[in-house]
Amino acid sequence: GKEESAKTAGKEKGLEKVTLMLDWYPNAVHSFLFAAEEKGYFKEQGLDVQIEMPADTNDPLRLVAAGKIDMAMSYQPEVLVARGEDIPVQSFAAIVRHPLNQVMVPEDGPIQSPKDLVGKTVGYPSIPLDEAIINTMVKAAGGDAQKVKMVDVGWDLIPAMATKKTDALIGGYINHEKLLLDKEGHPMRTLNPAEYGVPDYYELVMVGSEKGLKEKPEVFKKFVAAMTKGQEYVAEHPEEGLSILLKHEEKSSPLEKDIETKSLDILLPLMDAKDKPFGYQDPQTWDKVASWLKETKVINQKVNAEDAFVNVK
Amino acid sequence: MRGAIGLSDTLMLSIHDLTYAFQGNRPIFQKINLTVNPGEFVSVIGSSGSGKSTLFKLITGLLEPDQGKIGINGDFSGGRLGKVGYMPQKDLLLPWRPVLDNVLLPLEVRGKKGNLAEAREWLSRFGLSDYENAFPDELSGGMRQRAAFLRTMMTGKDLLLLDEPFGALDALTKRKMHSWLLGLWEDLQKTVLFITHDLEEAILLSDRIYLIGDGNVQEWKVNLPRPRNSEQIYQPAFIELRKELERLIHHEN
Amino acid sequence: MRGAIGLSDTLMLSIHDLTYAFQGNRPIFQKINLTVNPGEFVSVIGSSGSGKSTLFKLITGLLEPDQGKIGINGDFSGGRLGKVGYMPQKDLLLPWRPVLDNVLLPLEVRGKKGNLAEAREWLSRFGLSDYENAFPDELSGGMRQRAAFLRTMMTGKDLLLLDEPFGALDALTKRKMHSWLLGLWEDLQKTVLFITHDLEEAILLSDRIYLIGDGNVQEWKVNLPRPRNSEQIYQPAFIELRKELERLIHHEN
Amino acid sequence: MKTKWKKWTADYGLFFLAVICLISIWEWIVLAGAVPAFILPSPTAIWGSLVENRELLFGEHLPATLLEVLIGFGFSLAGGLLFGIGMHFSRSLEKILYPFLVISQTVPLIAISPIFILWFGYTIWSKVAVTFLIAFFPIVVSTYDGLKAGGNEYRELLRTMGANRWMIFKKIQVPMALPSILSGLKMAVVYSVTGATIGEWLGASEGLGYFSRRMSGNLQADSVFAAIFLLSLMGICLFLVISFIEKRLLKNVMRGR
Amino acid sequence: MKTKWKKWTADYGLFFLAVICLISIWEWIVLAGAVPAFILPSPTAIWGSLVENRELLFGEHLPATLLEVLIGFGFSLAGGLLFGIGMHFSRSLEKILYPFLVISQTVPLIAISPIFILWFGYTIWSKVAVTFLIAFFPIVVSTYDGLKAGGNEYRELLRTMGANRWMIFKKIQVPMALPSILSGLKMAVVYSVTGATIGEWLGASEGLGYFSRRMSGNLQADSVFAAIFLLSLMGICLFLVISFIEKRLLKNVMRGR
Ligand SMILES: Nc1ncnc2c1ncn2[C@@H]1O[C@H](COP(=O)(O)OP(=O)(O)OP(=O)(O)O)[C@@H](O)[C@H]1O
Ligand SMILES: Nc1ncnc2c1ncn2[C@@H]1O[C@H](COP(=O)(O)OP(=O)(O)OP(=O)(O)O)[C@@H](O)[C@H]1O
Ligand SMILES: [Mg+2]
Ligand SMILES: [Mg+2]
Repeated sequence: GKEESAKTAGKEKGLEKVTLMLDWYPNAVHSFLFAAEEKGYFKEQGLDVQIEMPADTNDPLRLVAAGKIDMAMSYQPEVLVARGEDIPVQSFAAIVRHPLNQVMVPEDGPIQSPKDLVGKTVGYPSIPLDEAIINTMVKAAGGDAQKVKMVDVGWDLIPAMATKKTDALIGGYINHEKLLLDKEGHPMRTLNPAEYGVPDYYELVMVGSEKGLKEKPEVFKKFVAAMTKGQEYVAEHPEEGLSILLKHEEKSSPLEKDIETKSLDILLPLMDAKDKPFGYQDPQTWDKVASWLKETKVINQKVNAEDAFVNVK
Repeated sequence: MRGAIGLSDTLMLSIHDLTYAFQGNRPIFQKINLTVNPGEFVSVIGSSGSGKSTLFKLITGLLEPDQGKIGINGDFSGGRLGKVGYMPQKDLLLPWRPVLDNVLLPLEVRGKKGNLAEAREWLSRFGLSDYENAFPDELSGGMRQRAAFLRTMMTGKDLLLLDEPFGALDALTKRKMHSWLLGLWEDLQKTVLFITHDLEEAILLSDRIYLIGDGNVQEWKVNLPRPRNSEQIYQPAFIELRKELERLIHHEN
Repeated sequence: MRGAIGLSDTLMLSIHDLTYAFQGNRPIFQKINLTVNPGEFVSVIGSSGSGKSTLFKLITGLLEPDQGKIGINGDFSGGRLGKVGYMPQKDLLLPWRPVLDNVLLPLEVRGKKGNLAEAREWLSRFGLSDYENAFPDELSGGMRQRAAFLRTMMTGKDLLLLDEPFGALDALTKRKMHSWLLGLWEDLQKTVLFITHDLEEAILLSDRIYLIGDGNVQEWKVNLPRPRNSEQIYQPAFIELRKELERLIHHEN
Repeated sequence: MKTKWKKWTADYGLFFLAVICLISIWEWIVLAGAVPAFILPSPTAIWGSLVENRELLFGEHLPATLLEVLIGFGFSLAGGLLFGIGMHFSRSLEKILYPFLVISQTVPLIAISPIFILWFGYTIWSKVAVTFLIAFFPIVVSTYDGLKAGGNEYRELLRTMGANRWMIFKKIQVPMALPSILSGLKMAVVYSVTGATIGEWLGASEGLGYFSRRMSGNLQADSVFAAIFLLSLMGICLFLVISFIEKRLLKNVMRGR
Repeated sequence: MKTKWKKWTADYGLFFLAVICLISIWEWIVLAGAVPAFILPSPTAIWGSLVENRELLFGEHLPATLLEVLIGFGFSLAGGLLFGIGMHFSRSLEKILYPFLVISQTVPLIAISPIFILWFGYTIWSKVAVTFLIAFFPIVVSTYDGLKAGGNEYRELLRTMGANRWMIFKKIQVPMALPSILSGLKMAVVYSVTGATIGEWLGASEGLGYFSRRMSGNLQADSVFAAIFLLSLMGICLFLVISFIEKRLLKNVMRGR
């Protein structure tokens, strides 16, 4: 029903159709998108945005590159990895400007610093990037990274921690997994990679294909303008912003209000670009992240950080 | 007589120098010759395992001869499948079809709509009218064989190969079938090749008898005038014939 | 005579006032009585569909009577399954077993190791020694029936129920089996209840004959002295008996 | 009347007893805290979520999934029978197809999910395609194997009647293959439910699979299990439908076997 | 000698022709850019990755997955036969078990994966459990249906010989059910590969499923497809093994059917 009405609406008013694939299912971090849609900011810009959900966190990048969808949400390091594999994508806006993916350990446990991970098991979803983060953090804290035991926990991060199959966890978000674990009675302490030698990277970025960005820059410009207005609205009225999201999701799969509220509380400061406009990307950050990924051999040497992003104005 | 009932003079079945062996076994037939005239009733007898059923499978075209030729109605060339009516030794009624549908099978196979009234008429002549909707597993052995015989009749072919059609019939029904066949079969304009173990039956019904054994065939003419009737079996002449045939068989082996 | 060969005087089989009907059909038997003494050879004849095979299924215990009692060896109480040797009308050889294994089946079922040498000896007596490793679908109809008969022998039971054991045998083999049975069977100390369609066979082999028809049975004593031999069928006295029996059957129907 | 009731009790009484026992034990285990409720919620919690989300579940997600299942099963049935019969008739086709069939089953769907999206987009057809991919395999195998199984003597008889391959196929082989085919269909209809669920994970905006995945991400185990309950119920009902058809169709075919 | 070669060509020639055609078309499509190489890599790229990673793939991941598949299939075989036979012998057991069987197939694995982790941890047993869950269903259904199919008259004959249920089962029903059971086994062995792959996604440190997921996370489509290639090859080989056993076992059983 929803899709159809959007389509017919698009036809009626001669709006430009744009498909956007989220990084994961809709949650608090996407409030600005739903606000922009609900408040008509997209329409104002002549856009009809259709929002899709991916099967797998890697799908959005590939489908954008293949031209199947126009834009996607992904992760800064992932964009660089993709470019290393000759997947022609570029980031055009930074959404969450700091790592959400942090190491979690039980609050009442003995682990205080990455150094204490030595000899312990760390659960992770088998992504090389997570390995690199742990390595860098342990090394920066003065431990022997070789002696950390990494255990692949598949797609079930929470049960791995909650049932004490591992001592620590990487791959979970402070605005989701941590909140859920807290709620289930497993309070977690978090160790921020940015404090232990990992560059302060952008967790979530907006991605388009090189071709799309070159051929239709105005569409992306309009989109950024609309999403900026959406984010402004959410920042000013967090409660209303959230309720737009909740109401939207109510129709298919209701979200838990208290979790999402806390999540948005955590997110809003991390999304704030301060004196720069929302979505602005700092070339220096891209450079640092790229060199760190090269150092840790997550990506090969030929990746060029400047080509990986554009700031659409 | 044949001319009178409208049958041509071409041989209905002719087998020339037929040789056949199952893979890896010694030959069952070695250069045998056998003919059947139109309108004739010919019996085949022989000890168990001598190859009677195999001969029938060769004639129907289910098996191909290693050497020699088999001709139906003078035609030696083409395939023989579908040219004769064949009643196998096992009844092979389809277990999932009621009797009536089993009997109509040959018509179905040729894509014809079965004439229900006619089929019912035949069923009652075969003493099966109460069972047209019964399934084969609800029939007695004799009923099954009658149904299989009727199915062969329904193929409408001129040459019928019957592999022990009356083997499982009780004495009375068998006698009735004999009388029925004798009384009716010239009207039917059928030619019959008939396997039996019952010497009496063979003599009573046949114009000629082929004895199969050790890869050879031997012909034996039945010198009894037609029309015959089933009471004849008690006549001394008949008993004499039977003794003679029995002696011949003993001698063969 | 019976005492001499060590058989007791209890009735081997006794059937009292047996009534049976297949569900929804009219009764096949109505209060019939039937007895078989130890060492006796009794034939059962009757038209097709009269219930001969059904009677056997009742005796073996595959079916239970609606009314009346059936006793094996004086025992009316317990189940009858496994108490008699039964040869069904269809051969029912297991298609995936070679002949030898089929014949050894009754021993296997009772958990005994088969005596191979003995089984082979029997196979050769039945003319099957060349086929012990052949599969049923490689046998002729007559061979299959012999194998099934042998399988029944191997049950080792005193009372054998044979449903047309010689039905598919050729004249010669049948004659041999008759001679063999007549010459040997008193030594075997077996009691036989025997279904056949062949009146000659029934007279030649039996002490008594039961005629089944219309839900009733009728007993007929064979007044021929033993030992008998298969040449007797041509004797006038025998032919007279046969005619008499035939008249009785006709009268029945 | 009374005997019917008795038969029913004999047939299903034990099942319901088992279910009640199981549910009680389950409830007790969760209440006692032996298994965390966010991993395995208690039956009462599941029931609660079912009632709470009834409009969403029954009004939107259940019909969506059922539609995918039915269309997917329909295609599987047609495709499976076609392939099975084709492979039976043509030895070359069999040699060509069988490896691809096996490949189609061993390729992890999640790895090729972008291909599905690329080809079918976010329409119902991507879900139908996944359902087809999963459900048609048992139908092909059981049709092919069923047709192989049999009736040599009957076939010969029909050949002597002048029957062509098609006639023999229709009159002998199909009836003899039916038990095997229906056995395959029973599996396939269950797999169709699985297929639709997986298909919804690859990209959907409605359906019980979508709902359960969303709720699973939110750690709302009771809602996840409410959806699973409905999926299972759907599977059982469809299975029973095929079983019923099986009973009707095989009534005569199973005679004398 | 010559006829053997001829037979082989007739049997597999077409298959190889089809494969070569398909691979050529595939290569051409990717080279022409009709499908991006990061979604569907070209056959040569897959081959390259296979050669490049050969030590890892053949030395570590393939044996790991194969072990899981074999253990899982072993359990499925034992469990499937046991359940199938049990259900055949006991009507109550059938009524109790069948619904649970169907439930076990319709429950989305992703939703209950935490339970597996809870019970089995990250050991090989969690993968074996998933494999079992997926592969035992076709074995149960085909065993149960196969045992139902038949041999009434043979059974009666054995009963008159005084055979008990067990004897009849062993001597008549097992041989008659074999074709159906083997049909189920062929499906099950293929599903075992799928099961092990999915099991590895729940958390593993080796195996082709693990490798493919990891490479997918790294956006290395060619390596993903190299692993898939090996998984399919494993499925086909195991399938052929069962087919071969089937041929041997059924040689006599199929007589006269
Ligand atoms: N399962 C069954 N259900 C219903 N009726 C049956 C069933 N089996 C046999 N009948 C019927 O019972 C009657 C007796 O059958 P039975 O097989 O005992 O005959 P028979 O005397 O052995 O005949 P034949 O000499 O032809 O073998 C027949 O009319 C048959 O149709
Ligand atoms: N498929 C087969 N493979 C090998 N040998 C076979 C096959 N079919 C039959 N035979 C053999 O061929 C011979 C002749 O068999 P056939 O069935 O023709 O005999 P028959 O004369 O009809 O006997 P009966 O009167 O007992 O029916 C037998 O020795 C039999 O073992
Ligand atoms: Mg024969
Ligand atoms: Mg009978």
